[in-house]
Order: sequence, then C-alpha cells, then structure tokens
Amino acid sequence: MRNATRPFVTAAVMIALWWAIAHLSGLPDYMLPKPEEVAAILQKKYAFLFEHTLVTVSEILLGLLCGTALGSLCAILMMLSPVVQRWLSPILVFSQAMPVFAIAPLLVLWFGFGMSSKIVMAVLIIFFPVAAAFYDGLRRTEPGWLELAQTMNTSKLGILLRVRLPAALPAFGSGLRVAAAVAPIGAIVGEWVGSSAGLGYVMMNANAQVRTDEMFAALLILSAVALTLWALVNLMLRRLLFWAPDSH
Amino acid sequence: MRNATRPFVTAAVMIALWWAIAHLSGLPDYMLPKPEEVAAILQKKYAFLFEHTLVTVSEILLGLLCGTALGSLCAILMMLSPVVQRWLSPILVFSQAMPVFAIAPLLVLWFGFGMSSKIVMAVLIIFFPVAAAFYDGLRRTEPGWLELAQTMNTSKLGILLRVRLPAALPAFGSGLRVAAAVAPIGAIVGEWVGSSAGLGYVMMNANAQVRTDEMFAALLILSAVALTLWALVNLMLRRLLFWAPDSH
Amino acid sequence: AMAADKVTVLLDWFVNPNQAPLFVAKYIGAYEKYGLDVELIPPADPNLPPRLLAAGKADLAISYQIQLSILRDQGLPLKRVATLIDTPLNSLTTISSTGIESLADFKGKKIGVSISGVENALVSAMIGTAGLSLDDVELINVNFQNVPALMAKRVDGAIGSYRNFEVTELKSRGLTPVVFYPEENGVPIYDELIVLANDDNIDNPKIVRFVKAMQEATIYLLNHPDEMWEAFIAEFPELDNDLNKTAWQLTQPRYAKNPFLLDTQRYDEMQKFLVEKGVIDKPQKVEEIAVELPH
Amino acid sequence: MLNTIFASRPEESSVRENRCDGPMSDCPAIYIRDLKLAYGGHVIFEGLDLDIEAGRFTTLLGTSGVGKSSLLKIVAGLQAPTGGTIAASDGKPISHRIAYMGQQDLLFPWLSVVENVMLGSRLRGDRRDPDRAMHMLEQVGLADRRDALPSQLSGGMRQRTAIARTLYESRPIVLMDEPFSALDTFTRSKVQELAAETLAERTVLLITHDPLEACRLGHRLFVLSGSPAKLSPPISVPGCPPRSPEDLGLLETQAELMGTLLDAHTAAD
Amino acid sequence: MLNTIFASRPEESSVRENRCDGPMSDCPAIYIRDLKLAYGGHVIFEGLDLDIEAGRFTTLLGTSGVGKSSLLKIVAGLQAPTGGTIAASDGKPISHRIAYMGQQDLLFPWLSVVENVMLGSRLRGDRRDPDRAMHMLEQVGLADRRDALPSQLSGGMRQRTAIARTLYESRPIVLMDEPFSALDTFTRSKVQELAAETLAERTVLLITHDPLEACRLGHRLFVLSGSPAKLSPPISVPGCPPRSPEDLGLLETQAELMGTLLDAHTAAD
Ligand SMILES: Nc1ncnc2c1ncn2[C@@H]1O[C@H](COP(=O)(O)OP(=O)(O)OP(=O)(O)O)[C@@H](O)[C@H]1O
Ligand SMILES: Nc1ncnc2c1ncn2[C@@H]1O[C@H](COP(=O)(O)OP(=O)(O)OP(=O)(O)O)[C@@H](O)[C@H]1O
Ligand SMILES: [Mg+2]
Ligand SMILES: [Mg+2]
Repeated sequence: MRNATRPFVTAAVMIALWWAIAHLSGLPDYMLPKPEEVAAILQKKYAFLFEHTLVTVSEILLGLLCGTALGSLCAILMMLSPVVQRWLSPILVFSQAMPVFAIAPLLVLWFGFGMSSKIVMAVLIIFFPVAAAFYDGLRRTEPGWLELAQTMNTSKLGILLRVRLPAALPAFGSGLRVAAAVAPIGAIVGEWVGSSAGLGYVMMNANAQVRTDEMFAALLILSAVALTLWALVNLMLRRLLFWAPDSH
Repeated sequence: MRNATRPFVTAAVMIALWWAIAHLSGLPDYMLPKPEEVAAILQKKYAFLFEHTLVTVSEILLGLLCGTALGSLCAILMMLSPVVQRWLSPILVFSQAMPVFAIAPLLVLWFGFGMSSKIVMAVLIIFFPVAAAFYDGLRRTEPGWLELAQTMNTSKLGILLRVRLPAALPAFGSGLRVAAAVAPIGAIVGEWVGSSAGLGYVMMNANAQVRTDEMFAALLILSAVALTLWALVNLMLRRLLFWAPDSH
Repeated sequence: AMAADKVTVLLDWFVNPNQAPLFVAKYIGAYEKYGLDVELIPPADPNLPPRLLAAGKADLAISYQIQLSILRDQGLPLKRVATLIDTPLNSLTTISSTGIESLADFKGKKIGVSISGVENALVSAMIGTAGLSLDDVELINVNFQNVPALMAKRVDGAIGSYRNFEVTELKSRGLTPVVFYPEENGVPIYDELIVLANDDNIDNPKIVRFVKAMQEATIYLLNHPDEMWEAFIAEFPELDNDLNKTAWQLTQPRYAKNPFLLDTQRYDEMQKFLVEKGVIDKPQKVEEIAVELPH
Repeated sequence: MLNTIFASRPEESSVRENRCDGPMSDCPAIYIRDLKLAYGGHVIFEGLDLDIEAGRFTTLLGTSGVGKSSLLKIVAGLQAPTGGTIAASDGKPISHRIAYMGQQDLLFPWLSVVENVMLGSRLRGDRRDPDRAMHMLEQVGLADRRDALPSQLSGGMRQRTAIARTLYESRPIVLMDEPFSALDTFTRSKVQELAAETLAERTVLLITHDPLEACRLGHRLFVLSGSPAKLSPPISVPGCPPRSPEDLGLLETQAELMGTLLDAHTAAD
Repeated sequence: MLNTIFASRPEESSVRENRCDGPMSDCPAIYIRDLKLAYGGHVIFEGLDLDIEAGRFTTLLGTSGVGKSSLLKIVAGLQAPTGGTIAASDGKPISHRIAYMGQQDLLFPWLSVVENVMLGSRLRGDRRDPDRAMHMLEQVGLADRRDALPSQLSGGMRQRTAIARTLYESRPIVLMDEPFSALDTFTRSKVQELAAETLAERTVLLITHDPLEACRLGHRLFVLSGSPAKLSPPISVPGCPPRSPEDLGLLETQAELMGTLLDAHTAAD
C-alpha cells in the first residue's frame, strides 16, 4: 500500500462490482439497491447525512482515542506487574466474551441514550485488540536489549518506556490497525440500541422503513469513514515505524 | 498466567464484586440482577441452558476454526502477492466497518436460517484480527533470514511456509488470542441474525421480556466458555512458541 | 397418507402469546389435519421477515398492518392473507411518576420509539389531538427497550408499548402505567398482527389450508385457554412466568375469530391516514395490498 | 615464534605455483565488471573489476565499512548494484548455485542445531541428509549439541553451526563473510582447515579481517580500500590451502599483504 | 616480521613491572569465589576463583563454548550463578556501576548512531552529553555517520558504535565480550588504543579470542579451559597497555599464552 489513495481506488472497483451484481443478479431493490439510486439519495439528502456523519465520526474518534488509551494502559500495567497481569487478563477476556451486542441494551440504561453509551461501546470493542497486541509486543522484547538496559541502571519504568515500548511499537501498530477497523462498528452498535442521531440511527430508521437505498447511502459513508480512518492510521504507523523491517 | 485455574479464581472474585455492587448500589434488578438470582436461574433452568450452550459452543468452535483458517489464508495470500494485498486489505477493512444488521438480510438470503449463516457471521468477526496480526507478522520477518533463504533457492512458497510462517507465529498467536476472545461474540451475533437456539437467542429472548436475570445467566455461561477457550488457546500457544523470547 | 406440504412461517418477533393460535394449531393437530408440515421461525430483527418473504425465502410472514402499507409502498410484492389480531395493541405509555396525565403534557418530553416512520406517524397523530407537533417532543430510538427505558427514566413515554405486555409488565413492577390508545386519539383503527404472503404465492392452496388451521386453533384456544397454556410452556419452558401467563389471558379476546375476514374500509382509511402523515407517497387500492382468500 | 605453534599440518607446497587441484567440473569463474554501488548520493565503490577464479579461494580484505559485505551480497544476488555486471564464466545464472554465509549467523531460533545445518534441504523441500549434517557438526565440534536450540549456544557455537550449514550446502560457488570471526585461535584453525578441505576445487569468495587467515586459505588476495573503494592488484599465495602457518611462502605473502593493508590504511587517513 | 608493521606507538615499558597508574579512587577489585554454573545437569564451570584487580585490565581467553560469556554475564549481574559469590573489594554492589558490552552489538534499531552512543543517559533519564558522544564517535571513526540508523551500518561500524556506547558510559567497572571481533587489523589496533586510554585505571574484564589483543591490552591474562572449565594461573604482561606489538615483553608473553592455550586445547581433545 504505497499509496494512500489506493483504498479509494478499491472502493471504486467495489462499487463497480456492486453495480454489476445489483443489475445482473436480479436481486430486488429492497435487498440490494442499485448504486445510482444510492448516489441519488446521497445527493438529495446531502445535508441530512452530513449532519449525522459528524455525530458518528466524533463518536468513532473519541472511542478510538479512549479505547487506545485504555488498551495501552492495560498492556503497560500488565507489563509492569505480573500480579496485575494475572488478575487483569482474565477480566479483559471476560470483557470481550461479554458480547457488546447483548449487553448494549444494559449499557444504554447505564450510560444513557446520549453520546457516552456509544463511546463506551466503541471503547469496549476497541481496547481489547490494542491491549492484547501491545502486551504481547511488550513481552516479546529482545532479551539482549533488556540486559543491556539493566546494566545501564535503568529503572523499571525506564525499561518499559524506553526499551519495551519502542520495541513493541510494531505490535502496537497491528493492534491499532484492528482497532481502527472495528471502531466504526462500536459506534454504530451504540447508536443502534438507542439514539437520536448518527449514521447508525439513520440506518436503523431506513431499515425499519425499508428505505434500503438510504440505508446503503449511510453504509457507504460509514465505509468511507472507516477506510479513511484506516488509511490515516496506516500512514501514521508507517512514519512511526520507519526503522522496523517491512519486507513486502 | 502460570496456572490455568487462575482465570476461574478471578471469575470468583468478580462475582463477589458483582454481588457487592448489586446489593449496595441499589440498582434495580432490570439493570443489574443479583448473583443469587442468577444462580437460582442457572440451577432451575440447568437443562435448558445446557442445551443452548451446546449449540453456541459448536458455533464458536466452528467459527473459530473457519475464521482462523480464512484469516490465515487472507494473510498468506496478501503476503504472496502485493497485488492481492493492495486490493484485499481495503476490502477487509470494509468488511469490518460493515454493521452486521445491514447485511443480515443478504446473509440470511444467501445462507439460510440454519447454522451456516451464524458461522458466516462468526467468521466475519473472527477472521480480521487473525488476518491483520498474522499479515503484520509475516511482513516483519527478519530480512537476513529471507536473504539466506533466497540464497538457498527457496521457492516463494517455501519462503512463506518455512521462513515467514514460523517467524510470524508469535504475531499469529497474538491474533489468535484476540480471535478466541471475540469468537463468542461472533456466534452470538450470528444467532442474533435469526435462530431459535443458542445462548444468543436465549439472551435476546430474555432481554425482550426484561428477564435480566436469565440474560445474565446466559452471559455468565458464555463468559465461562470464552475463558476456557482462551485458556486453551494460551496453553497451546505456549507449547508452540517455546522458542520465542517471553520476558515476563 | 399423502406427504404433508411444507410451510415456512416467519414470526414477527420472539415467540410470545400474541402468536398463540399458530402454536395451538400445532398442539391440536390442525396443521396435520390440513396436510401441512409447518415450521415457525422467530427472527431477532422484526424488519427481516417481510424482506425474506419477498425474496421467496418463506411461505408466510407475520407482520403489522401499518408496516404492510410501507412495505408495499417500497415495492415489496406482499399481500395480507389473514389476520391474527384484529385490534390495535400498541399504545403510548408513560408512568404516573412522570406527572404526565394528558397528551398535552408531553410537550418538551422525550418519547421512545423503535420503528421510526410508523411510530413517528402514530405519535404525531396522537399528540396532534392535543395541539402538539413532533417539534414539541424529542424522539429517541429505544430499540424495543420500552419498559427499562421508562423505569430508568431515560424517556418520559414510549410508543410501541403493547397493552397486553409492556403495560402488564409495568404493573407487575409496582408502577402505575398511564396509557394512551392510538385508536382513541386520532389514529384510525387497524389490525395489529396480520399474515403476509408473497404475490406470486397468493393462489397456493396450502395458504388457505393454513388459515383454516389457524381458525380452528383460535376457536379451540378460546375454549381451552389453560390447557393450551400448559402445552405452550411445555414447548417453551423458558416462557413460563407470570408476565406471559397474564399476557396469555389478556390476549385471548384479541385474536381474530375469523382470520380470513378482510375489513376493506379499515385498510382504506389507514392508507389515507398514512398518506396524510407523509409515511407513504400515495394510497394503494386495497386489493393491491390485501386479499380475502376463498373460504 | 608465534607460528611454530601451528605445527599441526605440515604440507609440501605444491610445485605448480598457486594451483593445486583443478576446479570441479561445474565450478565457474565469476567476472565482475565496472561494478558501482551508491547509497543515495554516497558512492561506496565504482568501476570495480574482479575475476573470481574458478575452483579457487579468493580472499577479500579491507577496512571496516569499505564495502566488502555489500560486494558479497551483490555477487550473491541479494542486492542490486547501482551499475555494472556480474557473470559466471559458463554464462549460466549465479544465484541458484551459491552457498552464502553472512556476517551474522542467522540461525532460525525455532530449529535445533542439526535442523539449522540442514536448513537448505528443509527450505527447498529436498530430502534431508542427517548423516552429512552430523558429519559437519562433528567436524566443527558440535556433535553433542545437535538437539540444542540456537538460544542455548555460545557465540562461537552459533557461528560454527552457520559454517556447518554453509558447508552442508555443497555448492560450486561459496560466499562467506567473516565466517570465523567469533572463534578462538585453535577452533578457528581447525575450522579453517575443514573449510579448505571441504571447499577445495570450489569457487570461493571469502571476506576476512585476519591477514593470517587470508594467507592460509586464499589462492589470491585482494584488498578493497579508499572512498570510493578500489581493489588492490591481486596478491597470489604460493602453495595449496590450508597452508601451515609455518609455510615460508605464507609468511612472505603475509608481509606483502600487511604492506598493502598499511598503504590502504594510511592513504585513507 | 609481522610485528614490525605495528610501528605506530613505540613506548618505553614502565619500570614497575605490570603496574602503570594506580586504580581510579572508586574502582574496586572484584573477587569471585567458588563460582559454579550448570545448565540442567551439565556443569559449565565449578569452584572458580578469580580476582579481577582494581584499575587494571584482566583478559580472559578460552575455547569457544567454554563459558567465558556466561562468566561475564554473571559478573554483570545478568545471570544468576548456580553457586558461589561475587563481591567488590569495597563491599558495595557491583551491578550499578558497570559498563557492559555483550557479544552482540545490541544497537537499538530506532535510534540513530549518536543516540545509541548516548543510550545510557537516555535510559536513565539523565542529561545527555552529545559532545562526549561525538568525541567517542570521532575516535572510532564514525563521526560522519552520527545520524545513520544501525540498519545502514556495516558489521564493523555497528560494533564500533557499541564500543563508543560502552566507553561513553564512563563506569569504574567495564565488562567487554569480544568487543573488537568484527574489526579489521588497523581499525582494531586504533580502537584497542582508544579503549586502553579511555579505560586506563578502571577495572576491566575483557574477553577476546585474539592472543595479540590480550597481550596488548591486558595486565593479567587468564585462560578458561576444560569441562567443567578451570582457570589457568594468571599470566602477567610487563609494561603498560596499550603495548606496541613490537614490545619484547609482549612477544614473550604471547608465546607463553600460546603455550597455555595449546595445553588447554590438547587437554580438551
Ligand atoms: N540456555 C542455555 N541452556 C543450555 N546451555 C547453555 C545455555 N546458555 C549457554 N549454554 C552453554 O553454556 C556454555 C558456555 O557458553 P558461553 O556463551 O559462556 O561460551 P563462551 O565461552 O562465551 O563461548 P564463545 O567463545 O563461543 O562465545 C556453552 O557450552 C553453551 O552451550
Ligand atoms: N542501507 C544503507 N544505507 C546507507 N548506507 C549503507 C546502507 N547499507 C550499507 N551502507 C554503507 O555502505 C558501506 C559499506 O558497507 P559494508 O557492510 O559493505 O561494509 P564492510 O566492508 O562489510 O564493513 P565491515 O568490515 O565493517 O563489515 C558502509 O559505509 C555502510 O555505512
Ligand atoms: Mg561486512
Ligand atoms: Mg561468548
């Protein structure tokens, strides 16, 4: 992926594919609307969709931020203390096994129908891949570097921050990439179980009213958001990991 | 995590915590049922829950198997060909950003109401962390090993299978750990698309009728399943990665 | 004997007493009698069944009259072939602690909805009788979580609350529900639950046989409600609780005694109402959306 | 005084100066012409011409960072030169018949010592030859560590495993980058002899920092020096490798080599 | 013949045999007593006693795999011995005043050369001293590569960076494991001199495979040999390091050392 624009090229190809399937498969519109219909909706309801996109995007970004922060914190805490690790890691797994979808209704009751429940949802989905990948990376530091650092009287925290942490950045990157890809779903599920704004809300409504074209319009915007987010994260990681071998 | 029983100890502590919160916070039952109520349900509906657990467990296992296989396949294909990578990776991201309910009608249409649509759903959720982590691992192989393999006239496939693949196993492990933790969600979401069996079904049903205690009972079982699965995967990985540095 | 014809029926929602006649027909052997092998499939997403039916993935689907108008408006090739519950069950419900006593009191309050469009129109009509418009209230998607949302005070009222279920549930939790009925507040009377079939399949004789079985079951249920309750919870032990038991009793009078019957005028008026509220673009002729099968 | 100690393998020097056995039938010479390598704007070497003779040891010396490893990698086909050509005397491609040993041992941490030695067979999916591998391990003194993992080896043991892996390959062209740097004097001398015997009649390019090693093993020695680097004229060593450190010809060549190195060094300063 | 070439630094040998300057005030001696190391059932060494004198270079030689690196790691506190004690003469702990250079360079790939040299300051969160770092880099001939990443360096350049990093640390106790193995003769000789000057008066334990290097730099030499390994009696070198390779005392010691090594070697076979 030399080129940050390539995902958009792919998107174009996929739209072409979609066009072909929609036109040739004979699937009715309420199952799979045609791209041109969706485009028409996008044009017609531009302002409306934009407004809801803003809501969802801010939820996604906040969720990604908090989720990454929380995930990194968990990983670092687990690394700092084996005791924490022993107690925390089953809780983390537990938090994942708890299907967000199933407890979403409860989360809405706990955190309200506003923004916070969506962010909590996104965080719940995001933080685990980050924590797991980052922790694995922190743990797998080249022992020689640790020994060298030890001979240099590095404090435990210093070893963590200045040896393990940079060494684990590639692994952290893997986690972050997954997080960026799943962040939108967190926000959408949150909106789905209870909300009055956002792309998820738009989709729910459109779905209930069998306005499949509008639902796909929202879906399309969401995908564009997700791809953009992912491309940005990728770009950032490429900058940050200039030193890591990457043999493609 | 020296001890495979430790997660269960943690679970016990968490139940105690839950007990305290449920009793002291004054939250009503429909927001947070008390552990003893849930225990009563577990006891009363033992056979019923067990039956549905079996369904979900088989979905989880099948989903994990297929998801891991598909994820690994994606990673390997992307590694084999930069062209595939360029086209596939945005599609993967796209597949993650797509909220399940948006494509649920299509999935049921294509795969029917039976087990297959659930497994497809589980696979959709599982395969991405595996693919992302594994691909990153494959890509980050020590360049010296690749050069050495090249001088030994190793075929492209040989390099992939006998150099990159074992070298990427730690990264694959990270991905698999995440996958094992999210596999239950996959199955549950699958059941949500339409089913009449499984813990997801029990939960949705209980939720629809505001029987929060029953929902928590199912949730508890699901978590136990997830923890067991995760412990097993961990154990397996520890065996497999005997050679990888692990400095905790 | 001849091999029974397979009939796949998509339910509207999880299994609940509203669908009792469909299960009773199974318990009393009515399906067998009419040479049918019926499979009842509950969806988790109530929006799914009509679409799958339209796509030919099932023979019949349970849905709602108002929903049908919208589906037809969007071009789904579906028609009503029978009625399961022929009075509205829906209501706009609040609890006494909110202090809301009349529809006018909803000014500036939050109302939970789950199926936007339909329910928006209902709310609009109902509060319209008190001189309010949708701009005077805030609508929040509660995704069918009416009771918890009300109890947790996340909303002040909720449309989509069934008088046999949610209202009962609120009572059982020691609250005093305040219920506003659509048909008493500006909404034409309508059938709550109906059976849909695909246009292409409308002449399939097995549908007539299915509705006949439904009719026999409804009458049997009316005569033997307790016996049938026992059979019901024997099949669904997870539903054996007070709420369902009460709902079972409360729903008895609401099943359509003759599921074949089609009240053309009722459908006509609802079409007009929906056009007026902007939910659908233009009214369809009744024969386009509903048929009364020969019986 | 120093050299009297290496009394292990006295040998008559061959009559034909600088030619012992002929090359193996399929061992090509390698012709390097007008080779150039630059990183960014920085030219490492330029206009480099070198004939690596068939079936002989060619030894390359030079200051640290002058470009020896880069040259070796280019010959191995692992790195593309900025300009110039490399060809085998038989016109066939070079890269599929080399055994390469880099400056790092590059053992695979998940394979045992003996499996690392047989790495080539494993990677190509060929039949493995454990007898041959064990023979190599015995020769480098690691037979008893055959099942150890690389992480359980000392630095020198790792290097010896890598040497065994390279010799196990049995290729007509062998490229080695400081293969004995982590070995003590005696182990080194023994492994040098092993290499000389096993690789006799092969086309070998050997990089080393040890002038004595260069003189013991090389038929022809080159010194790479300067910036951009240039090759010295070849220094021929009389006799057949491995030469005894006592060998008179060797001592003379060593003196000549030291002179060349010193010139290169002072010129660079 | 060979030695005449190293004419760069003729030096009068000090009168007091084997003692040049006194130790730095805070440089302790290190006493190793009855040290034992075993992996599983396999005993590497046992009953090892060694005095590492204060402010002097102690040089350790021995066959590959005999246990030198392990011993160094134990002194550095990086590995726990199976038995025995290690103590500084002043009774204070050793591990927080050492500079350690392992057999691998262990450069951090995400740091530039100069940042790698200042690694100690960075890790401890101390104030960095770029002047000192640049001075070290100049001395090892890498001043112009200060901003390069380790992946852009040749093997010898990496090793020199690691040496600069070790010298930058300025610790009373310095432990080095084959620090010059990847350097060519002249670079090596220059860096040896740098090390000798910079580390004069410190307590240094140096592992090497090069007998000449051992004799140039060491005050006392030890040979570790056998299985389980034993230490030879110390060999003292007259004069102050870095000695000229011409130094007569050095040549004699080298001969003695070669004898000891040969004994060790033949005994092991
Ligand atoms: N983790 C381990 N498990 C088993 N044996 C080990 C382990 N680490 C080292 N050894 C063994 O300990 C012995 C001493 O190793 P050490 O690295 O100290 O040798 P050395 O003298 O430094 O050798 P070299 O000159 O080759 O570097 C070796 O035989 C090695 O195989
Ligand atoms: N990726 C790179 N980018 C920039 N410069 C590089 C890169 N790789 C190598 N160099 C430079 O190329 C030169 C030659 O490196 P090379 O590894 O060939 O040296 P060498 O002769 O083998 O040295 P040594 O004896 O130290 O191993 C060095 O100056 C090095 O800094
Ligand atoms: Mg090199
Ligand atoms: Mg060592």
